[in-house]
Parts: sequence; structure tokens; C-alpha cells
Amino acid sequence: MIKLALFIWLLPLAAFVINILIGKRLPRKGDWLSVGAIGISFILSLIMLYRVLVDYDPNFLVQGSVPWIDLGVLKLNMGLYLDNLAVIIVTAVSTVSFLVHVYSIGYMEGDPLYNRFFAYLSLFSFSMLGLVMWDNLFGIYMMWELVGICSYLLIGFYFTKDSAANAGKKAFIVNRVGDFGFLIGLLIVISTVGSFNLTTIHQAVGQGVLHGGLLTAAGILLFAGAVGKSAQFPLHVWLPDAMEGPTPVSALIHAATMVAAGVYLMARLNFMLTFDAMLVVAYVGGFTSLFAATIAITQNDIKRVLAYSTISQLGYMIMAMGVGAYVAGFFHLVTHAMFKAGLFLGSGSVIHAMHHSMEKTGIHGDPNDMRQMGGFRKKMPYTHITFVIFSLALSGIPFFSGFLSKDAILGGTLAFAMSQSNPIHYLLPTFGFVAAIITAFYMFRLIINTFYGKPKNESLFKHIHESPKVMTIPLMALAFLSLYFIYTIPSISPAGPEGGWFTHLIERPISAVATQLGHPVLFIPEHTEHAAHVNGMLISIIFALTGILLAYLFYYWKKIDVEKFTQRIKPLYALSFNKYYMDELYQATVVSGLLLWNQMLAWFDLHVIDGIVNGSAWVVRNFSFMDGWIDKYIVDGLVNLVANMTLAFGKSVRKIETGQIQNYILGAVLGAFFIIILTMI
Amino acid sequence: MGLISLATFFPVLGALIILFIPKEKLSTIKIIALVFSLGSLVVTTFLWTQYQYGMIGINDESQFQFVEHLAWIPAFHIEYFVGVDGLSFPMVWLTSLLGFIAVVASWNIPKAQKGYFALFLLLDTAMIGVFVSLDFFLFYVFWEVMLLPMYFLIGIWGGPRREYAAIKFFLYTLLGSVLMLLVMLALYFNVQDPVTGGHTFNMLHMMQQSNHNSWLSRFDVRFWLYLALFIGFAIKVPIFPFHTWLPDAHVEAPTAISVILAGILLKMGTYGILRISYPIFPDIAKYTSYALAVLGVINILYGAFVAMAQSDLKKLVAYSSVSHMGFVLLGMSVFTSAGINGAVFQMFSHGIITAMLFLIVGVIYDRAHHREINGFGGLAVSMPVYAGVASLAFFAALGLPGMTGFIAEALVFIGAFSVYRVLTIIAAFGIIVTASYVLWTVQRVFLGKLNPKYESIGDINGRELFTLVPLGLLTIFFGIYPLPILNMIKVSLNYLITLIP
Amino acid sequence: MIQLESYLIISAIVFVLGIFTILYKKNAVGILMGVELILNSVNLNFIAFARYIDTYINGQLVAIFIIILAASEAAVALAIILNMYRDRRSVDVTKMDEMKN
Amino acid sequence: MNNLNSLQYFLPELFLSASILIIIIVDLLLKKDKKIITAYLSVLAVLVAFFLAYRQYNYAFTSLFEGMIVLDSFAVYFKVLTALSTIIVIFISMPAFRRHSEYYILLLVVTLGMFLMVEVNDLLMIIIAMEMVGIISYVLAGFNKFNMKSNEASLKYVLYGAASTGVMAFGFSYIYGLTGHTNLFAIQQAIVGHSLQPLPVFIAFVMVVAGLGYKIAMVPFHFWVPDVYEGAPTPITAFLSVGPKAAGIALFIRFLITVVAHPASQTTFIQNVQIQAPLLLAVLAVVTMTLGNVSALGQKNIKRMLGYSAIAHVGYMMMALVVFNTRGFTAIMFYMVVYMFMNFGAFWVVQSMTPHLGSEDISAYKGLGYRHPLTAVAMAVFMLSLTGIPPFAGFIGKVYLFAAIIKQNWYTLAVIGVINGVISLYYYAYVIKVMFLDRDEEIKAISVPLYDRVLLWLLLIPVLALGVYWGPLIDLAHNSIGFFFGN
Repeated sequence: MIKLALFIWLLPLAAFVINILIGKRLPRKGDWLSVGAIGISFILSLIMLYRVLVDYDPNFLVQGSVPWIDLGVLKLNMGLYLDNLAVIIVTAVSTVSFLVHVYSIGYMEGDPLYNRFFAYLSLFSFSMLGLVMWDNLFGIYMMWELVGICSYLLIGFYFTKDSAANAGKKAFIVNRVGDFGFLIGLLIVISTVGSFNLTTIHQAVGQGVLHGGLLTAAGILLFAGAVGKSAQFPLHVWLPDAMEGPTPVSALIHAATMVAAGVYLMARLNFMLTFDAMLVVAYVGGFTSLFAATIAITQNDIKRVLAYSTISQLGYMIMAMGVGAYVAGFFHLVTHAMFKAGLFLGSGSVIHAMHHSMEKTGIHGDPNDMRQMGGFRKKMPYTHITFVIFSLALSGIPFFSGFLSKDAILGGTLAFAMSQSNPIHYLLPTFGFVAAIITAFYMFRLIINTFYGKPKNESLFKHIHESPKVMTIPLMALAFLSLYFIYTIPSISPAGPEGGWFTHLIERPISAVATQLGHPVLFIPEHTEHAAHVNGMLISIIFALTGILLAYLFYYWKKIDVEKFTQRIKPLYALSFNKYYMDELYQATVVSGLLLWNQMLAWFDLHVIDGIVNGSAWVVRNFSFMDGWIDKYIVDGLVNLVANMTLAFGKSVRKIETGQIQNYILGAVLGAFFIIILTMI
Repeated sequence: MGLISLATFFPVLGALIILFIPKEKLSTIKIIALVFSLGSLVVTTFLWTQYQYGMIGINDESQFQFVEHLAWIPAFHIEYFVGVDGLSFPMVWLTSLLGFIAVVASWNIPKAQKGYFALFLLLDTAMIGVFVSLDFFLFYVFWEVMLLPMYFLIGIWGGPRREYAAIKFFLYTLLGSVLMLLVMLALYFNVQDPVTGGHTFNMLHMMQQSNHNSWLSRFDVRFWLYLALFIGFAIKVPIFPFHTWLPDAHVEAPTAISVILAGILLKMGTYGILRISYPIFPDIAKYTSYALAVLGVINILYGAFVAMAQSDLKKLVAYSSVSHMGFVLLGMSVFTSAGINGAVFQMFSHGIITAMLFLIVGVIYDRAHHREINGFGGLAVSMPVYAGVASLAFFAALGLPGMTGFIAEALVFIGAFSVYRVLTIIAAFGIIVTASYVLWTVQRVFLGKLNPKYESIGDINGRELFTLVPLGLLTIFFGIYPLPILNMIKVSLNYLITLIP
Repeated sequence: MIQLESYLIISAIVFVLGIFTILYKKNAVGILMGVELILNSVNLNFIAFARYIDTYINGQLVAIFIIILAASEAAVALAIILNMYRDRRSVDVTKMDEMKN
Repeated sequence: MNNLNSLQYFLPELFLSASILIIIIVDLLLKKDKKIITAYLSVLAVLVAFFLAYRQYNYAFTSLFEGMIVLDSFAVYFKVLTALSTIIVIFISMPAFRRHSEYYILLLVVTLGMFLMVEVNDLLMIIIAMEMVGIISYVLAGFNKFNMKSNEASLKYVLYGAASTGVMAFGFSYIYGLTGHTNLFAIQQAIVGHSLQPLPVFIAFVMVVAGLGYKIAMVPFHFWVPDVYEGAPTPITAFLSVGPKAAGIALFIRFLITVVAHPASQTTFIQNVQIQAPLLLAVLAVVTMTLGNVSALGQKNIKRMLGYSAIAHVGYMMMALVVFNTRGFTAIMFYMVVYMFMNFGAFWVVQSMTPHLGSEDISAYKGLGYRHPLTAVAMAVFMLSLTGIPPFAGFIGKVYLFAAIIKQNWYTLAVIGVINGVISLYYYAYVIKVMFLDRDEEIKAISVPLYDRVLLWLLLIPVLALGVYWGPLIDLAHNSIGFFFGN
């Protein structure tokens, strides 16, 4: 099993190394290498999943590790930690990754840096797989950084575009902010537990080695890392810009896998979250889900809409982790990975088409802009169908995977709220449900604007055509994976995942915190959960349908005039359209603040530390005679200051050498008297 | 003549030979320089294969390896006493490596090549000498001998403000070392040689507190001596208020010399503190550790912030060194195994990484003849290979996992956090700033629209690649598999921290 | 019988006079005379002491030698001054500041 | 020991006196263009005297001529040293003074005077010896009759010198009056015996210090130095900064350890009279070195710069005087030798380069590193050695000086000392900078005659060699102090 996992993990790395070095010279620029590697990994991961399914054991776990750093006192081992969670997510990652690889063959065709693109994809797959398989937080952190750099490289793939370069930089730095928290969290863990190994931490927390406020702090700080990676409020700003990257990248990294790493981390560390920590998690997630959704409504860039929807969906998952709907959250992670990847690839194929037709017609414009589209239904059937399926899944319509996971989450939040005495916690389900309506609304707004109605730009429309098989097949595969029964086998009830293999294999780990005394523990009684689930399902279905209905009213039947409506709610519209001015805010405060601060320090360094300017300037003005040696360079140098002081001193001292012999003798006489006085006293 | 001495004096031998070659025979001179610097590298590498892990060193002569112990000036108790342990050997090897690489890097040095290579080889010897000598007097001699070639190398072959930078460097470091001289003499007279009962310059005797006489056991005395010694080393590191020589020296020096400056000379400061100050004055080291930690944090953040504000690529790299040396200081100041091992590992890793960075700056400077960061842009289009290597180096600098820098910094953080929580958290803030200035630089130089000026600029050539690739491989290799270094240093360092009360 | 003190006082006065002559004469020869005054005050001292304190006559011997030295010194000095005069047509020491600082 | 028996111990001086007379006669017989032979003869004479003096090294302590003169290894050490300095000076002078044979004879006389200076043991002899050296020095300083500066230098020198000798003599007269003796040992006995009232002793002391201080160019009696050094012919400047100075220091030490203090243990001394001589000397040392260094900063004329640096070096050496023990004196004796080589080296470069560069200004040395590398490198070595940077001899010398004072915990003094060392780097490195870093484009190579190069090497090698192996010399210096406790 370990061997298998190692192969899955290392094959992409090998592909990366070869590709980055000699990819250019290989036939087909070595894309087959990367695709082949990830393909094999995909198959192997299926085998692994198969074994797990055969075992059908919720507590399945394989571990193996080797020493990496050994300082006597401090020992760090590196190893793999394969439980059901890991296996399932590995499978999901390799699946999506494989499909995206295949898709890219078509999408990236003819790109000058074709080979490098695949190399990067392989590197990413390697680091992502490592991230989900490693058995210690330190290793996870390393991979965490690596996926970060991969996303940096891939977002900035079209590096000649300044916007792309900026987006990449922004993504990495914003993530670093999160990682800062992550790092501190790690340090708390290591300094108390003395190890990064997950199982060790679990025991330690159970024994109360790490407890109380520090534990909460550790939880929240580690969560900060997740906030960065999973683009939660307030660190979400990088994800929309990340859409500058090629669409397959957006699909793989910024929808399906990397951004879900935060959720994965929260799932892994669920056992050490105290109640307070969980509340923080839940509220951040909940707020984000609504917040992002409201922005998504007004965006016109097709990919940005999807980006914000991703953020909001991630918000769901995070919230789920916070309210103890562990299974639901993780479930949503997997299903979302499938249909959101699909959505991106779909949009990719639309953009692809737009792009080509723009090249043909020579019309310049943004291929991502919905306002240029419309009526593509007939031209790109496969894309259209799959796209609709994905959207339904996302909106949470029964018979699609999204429905199962999403309403599980909503039920979870509801249950949580009901189980708590404090009514304020009803906020969480409210966030969830409102977000649900909006989600359905903007998804169908997107679909209608893109595929229905009459084409807004005829000349472009003429040259629109379906993408090649190599791109559409992955779409279909993903569409298939977005159907509900995949996850409910052996049961086939569309009502919920209960009784399915997924819910059987994944169960919420016993909170290590719970075993400690004096910690408020989250407990949700069975009946509450059931009741909540039923209500949740009903409400969410109704809400989803309402959302879709609204979308149709606005954009299809045009019963409500969009323009007028927006006019009426102009301020709100503006707010949403401009993403609540978050970027501008950060730009104004953090970025320019930092730059200003740097300038100040630099000035300080040049002028204050490095020589008290006025002092040396003054001295040099008066005593600069050392022909152009020191005095040329007034503006720095404590050294210069001292130097010039000394020179000045020397100059004045040498005044006594008047050349007058009698003064000399006088000086000597005075000196003698001075000496006498000196020692008389 | 043992192998250590061979490794030490092999380069200067080359220097002597070069002196007797007419300066017209350029290629011969270069070849000799190459051969002799390489020879030293070969010897040290061979020594590595002979190195016995698990021998402690620090303050016990029997625990040192490749020891040579001869009388030099018996009347003054000066000995020729050299040897290596886990603390010094990585530095020795690094020195010989960078020495060799620097020779290759300075292949096309414009003028007066004969003098250049002779001086350089002399410098090489002096640097190795500093790391191997265990007799304080010997140490001091090597330490000072280093200054002369450095002065000329910066002053003659440097940039426009070279004369100023050279003299500034010379004065700063001399000021530091004369204080060291006084401390050395004070120790000489107040430490008793347990064998002969006379005075001694032997560092290892000085480390035995029992050899200190009553005067030297007084707290205030120890404090002032420690302080004087510390200033001497702090100037080399350079620690915050004493760092102003560094930007000038680095910017004006020719590429190869910047590599040596940043790669080796900066390490000597911290090496000196670890090798001399700590074992001889453990109590004061403990007493002042918090101050040192604070200075370390200041270095980290201050260096990073100021680096971000620079518009000169080389200055930026120079300030990044200030920032990175801060990690060494922080790690040293906590006396935890992780911390101090991280610190020394950082010394090694930064030696490699900063060397790469300066070489990279040199490459672009040779082509564009300026270092204005904003004057470039989009170079990744015209020089893809160069861009690749450069980004590797820059990522290494921002502490990317899988490279040495990451492990070093992580260890430092781990070690420091358990002692100074708040300070460590403040220091950790540095990783954000570092990321910011590194990526910002990469973007301004390599990304974006290609600056039309550099459409026809040539990509990095074989020789330059030859200087960079080994270093790159090293960072990655030791980043993934740090044990060879860690196993070597940990034994000595874990023992060293036990000396601290 | 004259006391030792009186000799000492005289010689001290002469000494001081000599110093002031050296300090305030502009003429090089004048300065030389000042030197002579000092030396003679020295002689006076030695002889006085020899007379009053010493059992031998070391003092007188010293005095004699000093007289000789003074003569030779004066000779050399005058030669130099002459040389000077040949160059500048003046022996005013205050004008000699070819070299200073 | 009576006068007749003393003669056998007086060989070097006798030989020197004889050869002086002979050479004068020979010189008269020489034709105008053969005058240089006098130089060779003088070298020969000093060389012989050198060996004769050296043969005396292991003699036990003896006092000659009824105690007027003492012969001990300390004296011999300095005799050898001064003789050596004379030889070097003659070699330095030869290219410049080819027909002025009297010049060399004068040098011989000075050498004789220095020999006496380092072995005197009587107030009278002190005065005679110093005048002997002094008067000839005046002449030598003004040797370039037709050079304005030279004249002025010698006049200033003579007036200043005469005055200070007078003052010193006055001081002696008081000492004589207080003790009733002229013999130093007798004086020592007298002072140690009965407690004298400090004031007159002290005034006497200061006056003597003034006289000796003038000889060794100690602040505040240094005023003549820069002008004389600048004005005098370069070889003479070099000579004055080494030979007479060494003799003066020897005399100073002798005076301090007999009249001011007397041996206490095997290595230390205690004072005879209650004056804070150590503190006073420390202050003087600090003032001397600091003033010398800061004044040397920014000098345009290299000889003047070296003059000031000479003052600074006196300051360094005086640091070691304050500790009043053999370690200190050893350090000084060692340093004197080192200083002789590096200082002569520097002056030789000046002397041999001036005709090529046409000026004594430092700026004239621009690009010398490329016009004649050997000379420039040598000059750099001398400069760095004067600064006290390893691996050159100057560093070792400094180490010993500092070691001496650190041993006695004079830390403040030591710190000031090293700071001064750093300051001195300014002007020494400035010369180097001009020679190497200022590189003008067209490089006019200088051709230096073989003689110059050889002499340069002869001065360079000791500076390098003593930097890495100085054991024998330090032992020699150390053993030369044994006599202080002999009697």
C-alpha cells in the first residue's frame, strides 16, 4: 500500500524533472510524459481506492515513515498517513488532475511554453498528492508551500501580461500571510507536543499536553493557513485574480484541489479544534459563503463568476468543518471538486471557442466576457449539456452530487444552531440558505447569458464551434462523476448519502479535545440532527428552485428589467460589482503602507545609521581637504563622520605648527609647565 | 604538513607561482589560479570523506580531527595549532568551494589579472585559515590578513565608488579586530596553560573555565571583554548598527568578491562568536542572549524592509544577506539544539544561496551594464535559462521547501519559539516581507513586457552556468537530505550548548 | 660668607632671562645669546653646588665641559645663521616659515 | 675600573674615533670624482665597529672610566642597532651624495656619539654625548646648503636643540645639587637613601624629560620635528627618525630606571621619589601618539607625513615605558628594530622615487603601483607594517607593546592605543590608495636601477621575515635587560 502511494506520489515528480530539463527536445514536447505519469498515478489510486472499498473499514489506516532530521533532541520523521480520508482525496485529486492534463493537451495546443506548462502541472500534482498523504504537519507545511509556488508559477504562466504577473505575486504573498499563522501554529505544536506527527499530536492533545487557550490559539492559527489557501474572507482577494492563469489551471488548482487543501487541513486537524476555535472557523466560513456569493451575482467575466462561486462553496465546507458537519464538509469537497472542475473546463471550452473566433474575426475583446456570448447552445452541444449538469449539481438540485453534500452541510449547520442555546448561532444556517438561493441564481444567470437567448455578437457567433474531443471527453467524465449515485452506492436513494460507501468510510474522528476535561464540547443529539436534516433538505430544494426561477425571470423571460432593477439598488449593486472594494482597501492600507515604511527605513539607513548627515556634512564643508578621498561622499558613513571629525581635529591641532621657532619653544615651555601642574595636583 | 595545512596553504602557493609569471601570460595565470583553488577544494572534499562523524571538538583537542599542533614562537606561547570539528568543517569546505567557483566567476576580470588572482588566492588561504586555526594568535593573524587582499580586490577592481567602499570596509573591520586584539592579549595573560602553567594563546585552554584566574572570573571584566569581542565579530556579520559597510562593499566589489564577501566573510562573524565568545564566556553569552536575539530579529526585519526599498539589484541582495544573517543570530541566541543547529545550517545554506544570487546579479550586470531593477523587465523572454536558474535562487532565498534555506529557517524558528515566543512571532513576520521583495524583484526583472532594449541580449553562457548549477544542486540536495551536514554539526553544537550554564 | 641660596636665585633669574630672550628676540643671534644665558646659569649652579655640597669637584668639571660645548654649539649655530643670511639677507626668525602645519 | 683597563672594553668607540681621523685624511687625498670611496670606507668602519660592539654582547656588566660609562648588553643592543641604522643610512645616501664626502664622516661622528649616549652613566657624559649627536645633526639637517628649506630646518633645529639642551642641563644641575653626585648610580643611592623633598626633584625631572623628550620627539617637545624632517635631506630625515631617537630612548630608559626608579624584583622597578611617573608618561604617550596621528592626517608632503607618523610611533613606544618592567622595555627594544626597518624602507622609497616622480607630494605617487610594481608593493608593505597589520613585522612589534601594558591592566591606555592604530590607517592607506587605486590611463613605466632594487629588498625582507618568525630577536632583546639586576 505504501509502495503504491509512493509511486502515485513520485511519478509526477519524475515527469516534472525530465520535462523541465529536456522537455523542449522531447517529441510532442513531452506532454505524454506528464499525462502518462499522472495517468498511471490515477490508475494506481483507483487500485488503492478499490482496496479500501474491499476492506470497507471505517478505521482503515496505513502508516510508514523514515527519519529525516535528527538532532538528538529534535527528531523529524517523514512518512505517509493513509486512511480513508487520504485515499479518497488522493483518488479525487489524481482523477481531476488526470482529466485536466488530458484537457490541456487540447487547450494549450501551440503555446510557446507548452512543455513548461506540463512540467508545472506535474510538479503541482506531486506536491498536492504529497500534501494529502503526509503524516506530519511539517511535511504538510512544506507541500503547502510547494503548491503555493506551483500556483504562483501557473497563475503567472502568461508572464508577459503584467496582470498575470501581478496576480501570481498577489496569490503567493496573500497565501504567505495565511502561512504566517500556520507557521506560528506549527511552532506552538512543536514547542508543546515536541513532534509534528498527526497521531502523536492526537495523543498529546488527548493527554492535555497541549490544552486551554494555547490549544484554541493553535487551532485558530492553523486555520489561518487554511483561510489563506482556501481563499476565505478576508484573504480571499487572490483567488479571483488567479483566474489570469490558463483555464485548466483554474480548474485544477483554483477550483478542485489546491484551494480545497485548507478544508483538508481543517478535516485533518478537526480532532484538535476546541469549541471556540470551531466557532471562529464556522463563522469565517459561513460569512465567506454569503459574501462571495453576493459578489458573484454581478460579475460579467465568466471565470470570475465561477471563482467567486468557488470561494463561496469553500466557505460552505469550512463552515461545515466548524459546525461539526465533518462528513458533509468533506463530502462536499469531493463532489465540488468534480463539478467545479467541470464548470471551469466548460467555461474553458467556451473561452477557447471565443478566443479562436476572435482571432478569426480580428475582433479585440475579452473572451471571458459574458456580454459577448449568448445562444451557444446550438454551437457547442456537449459543453452546454455538461455545463448545465454541473450547474444543477452546484445549485443543489436532487439527483446530482452537489445536492447530497450541500444539503448535508445545510442540515449540519441547522442542527448545530438548534443544539446551541444561543439563538445567535441561527446566523450560520441563514448564511448558508441565502447563499444557496444566490448560488442557484448566478449559475443560471451565467448559463442563460452564455448558452441561451440570441447571440449578442453575431460576427463572433459565426465562428463559434465545439471544442475538440480531447477537451469534451474530460467534461463528460466529470459530468458523469457529478451524478448522485456514484456516491451513494450501494443505496440508490437520491434523498441523501446515508448508507452510501462514502458516509460509511468517512466518519467524524473522536475529538481529542473532548477527552480533556474543562473544555466545552460540541455535541449534537441524534434526533436534532435528523430533524434538522429533513428541514434542511426541504428548505434548500425550495431555495435552489427559487434561485433558478429568479434567474429565468430576470434573464430569460425578461419579466423584470435588469437595468431598472440595478438602478433601483444602485449602491448595493456598485458594492457587489466592485467586490466591496476589498482590493482597493488593501492597496490603500497594507501595500502602500508597507512600501512607504520601507522607503522610510531605507532613508533611515542611508542617512541616520549610515552617518549623521549634518554632522559629517558640516565637518566636511569646513575641513574637506583630503583631495576627493573621503569628502566627495558626504552623505553616508559613520565612518566618514568619525573620519572627518578626526581630520578636523588634526587640522586644528596642526595649527600649532606655525613655523615660528619661537612659538615652538614657547609651546615646549608651556608644555613643561602643564606637565608640572599635571602632576603637582 | 598535514592535509588541513595543505588545504589552507595550497592557494597561496599558487599565488606565489603567479607572481613569477609575466603578466602577459594571461591564460597560464588563470589556469594556475583555477588549479590551485580546485586543489584546495579537492583536499577538503577528500577530508570530508575521511571525516569521522560523532567526534565532538569544541574544547577538547582529542576530539578534533586532522589536528596539527606545532610550536611557533615558544617565547610568546604561540603555536601553529589547526584542526576541524563539526562547527568549522562545513565552513572550511564551503570556503574552498566558493573559492573555486569565484575563480571561475572572475574569469573575464578586466584589468591587472595577475595581481587579481594572486590576491584572490591569498584571500582564499586566509579565509580557510580563519576557520581551521585553534590558536587565538593564529586566528587573529589570518583574520587580519584577510583584510589586505579584500581591500585591494574591492579598491582596484570594484565599481565607481570602489575606493570609498574599500577604505570603509577596511576601517570598519580593522576597528573591530583591534578590539579583538586587546581581548586576545587580556586572555593570554589571564588564562593559565594547565600543562606548563604559563600563559597561552590556545583557544581550547581558554575555554576551560578552570584555567581562568581570579581577575578573569570577575563578572564585569568578563562582560567588557565579551562586549569588545562581540563588537569585533558583529561588524563582520554585520549586526544591525554596524551593517553600513556592507551595502557599499557588496555593491562596489566585483561579482566574485561579492560572492566571497557574502558567502564567507559574513559567516566569520557568527563563526567567531560560536567558536570563541560562547565557549570562553558562556555565562556572559547567557546573560546577553536576549539582546542578541533582539538584534537578530532586528536584522531579519530591518534587512528585509530595507531590501524591499532598494532599486539596485545588488544592494537588494546585500540587504537580503543582512536579513538572512538575522536568522543565524536568532538561532544562536537561544541555546536550544534546534536553534543553534539551524543557525549553523543557515550559515552554510546562506553561503550557497547568496553566492548564487550575487553570481546571478553579475551575469545580468555583465550584459546590461547596470543593476537598476526597474531598468529590466520581461527578461524571461529573452533569457529563459537564466530566468529559470535565477528564479531557483530567488525561491531558495525566500525559503522554499526542498531547499536548504527552508530547513535552516524552520529549525531556527522551532528552536527560538520555545524560548522567546513573541520575538519569534515577530521574526516569522519576516517570511512575508521576504516573499514580497523577492517576488516583486523577480517580477520587475523577469516578468512583464520584454524591455525592447534587451531583445537581443544573450542568454547565460556555459561558464556562468557552470558556476551556478553546482550551487543550485547543493541547495536542493541538502534541502531534501540535510543529514550529511546536520549529522556533522549536531554533535559539536549539542555539546556546545551544554557549556552554557 | 655668601649663602648657596643667593647663587641659586641669581642662576634662576639668569635662566628665566635666557628663556625670555629666546622667546622674544626676533634676531637669531639674539636667541643664541639667550641659549648662552641658560648655559651660564647652569654653570653657575654646578659650580655653586660643587662648592657647597660636593666633596669632589665634579661640578667644576661639568661647568668646564659645558663652556666648551657652548662654544662649539655657538660656532655651528652661527655658521648656520650665516648660511641663512646668505640666502635671505636677514636673520629674522619670524620670517622663517617656509614650512608649517 | 680605572681608565687604562677600561680601554680594552672601549674598542668599538676607539676604532670608530681612529677610523674617523683616518678617513678624514684619506678623504683629503681623494680626487673630486673619487670621493665616493669615503662612503665605502665609512661603511667599512661602521661595519667593523658593529662587529666589535656585537662581540661585547656577552660581557658581564662593567663600569668603565671610573663609572663614567657602563658596558652592558642593553648598551650593546642599542650600539648594534644604531650602528646598523648608520650603515643603512649611508647606503641610502650614496646615490644622492656622491661627492660630499664630509657627509659620511659626519655620520660616523654621530654614530660615535650615539654609542656614547647608550652607555653613559654620568650626568656630564650625558650632556657631552647628546651634544655630540645634536650638533652634528644640526649640520646634517642643513647639509643642502643652497636649499632654503634645508637651511631653515637646520636653524630651527639648532635653536630648539640648544635651548632644550640648556634646559636639561639646568635640570641636571639641580639633581647634582640635591644628591651631590654626577654618577647615576651614586645619584640613585643618594635618592633611595634619604627622602628628598619632591618639588625640586620634580622640577629637575621635568626639565630632564624636556631635554630627552626633545631628542626622541615627544609631545610637547616635538615641535621641531615636522619642519626639520621636511626640510632636511631625506636620508637625514630617515636617520634622525631612527638612530638618534633609538639612542635617546635608550638614554631615557636608563635615566628612568636609575634616577627615577630602581630594581625591585627580577623584572620590576619601584620609584625612588614620589612622582606619578607612570601616569605622567601614560598621558604623554597618549598625547604624543594622538597628536602625531591626527596631524599626519591629510598631509600633502610624504616626508612631513612620515615625520608626524614618527611622532606617533614614539607615542606607541612610550606606552610600554609606563609599566616600568622588563616586559615593557623588551617590547620597546624589539619595536625599535622593527621600526628601523620599516621606517628606513619607507624613506628609501621616497628617496629613490623622488627623482622619478619629481616631487615629494603624496599625489605624485599616483599610479605607482602600475609604473613600478615592486617599489609600490614594498611601499604598501611598509605602510601596512607601520599601521601594524599582520603578517608584517610592525604588527608583532605593536602586539608586544600592547601585551606589556595589558599585562599591567592599563586597558584605557591600550584602547586609546589601538584606536590610534586605526586612525593611522587613514593616512598610511591613503598612500596605498594613491599608488594602486588611482590609476591614470597612460602608464609611464619607471626603470629603477639595480642598486635601488637590491637595497629595497634588503629592507623589505626583514619586515616580512620578522612578521612570521621573530623568536630570536625577541629573545635577544629580552636577554639584553639582564644587567639591570646584575649589580
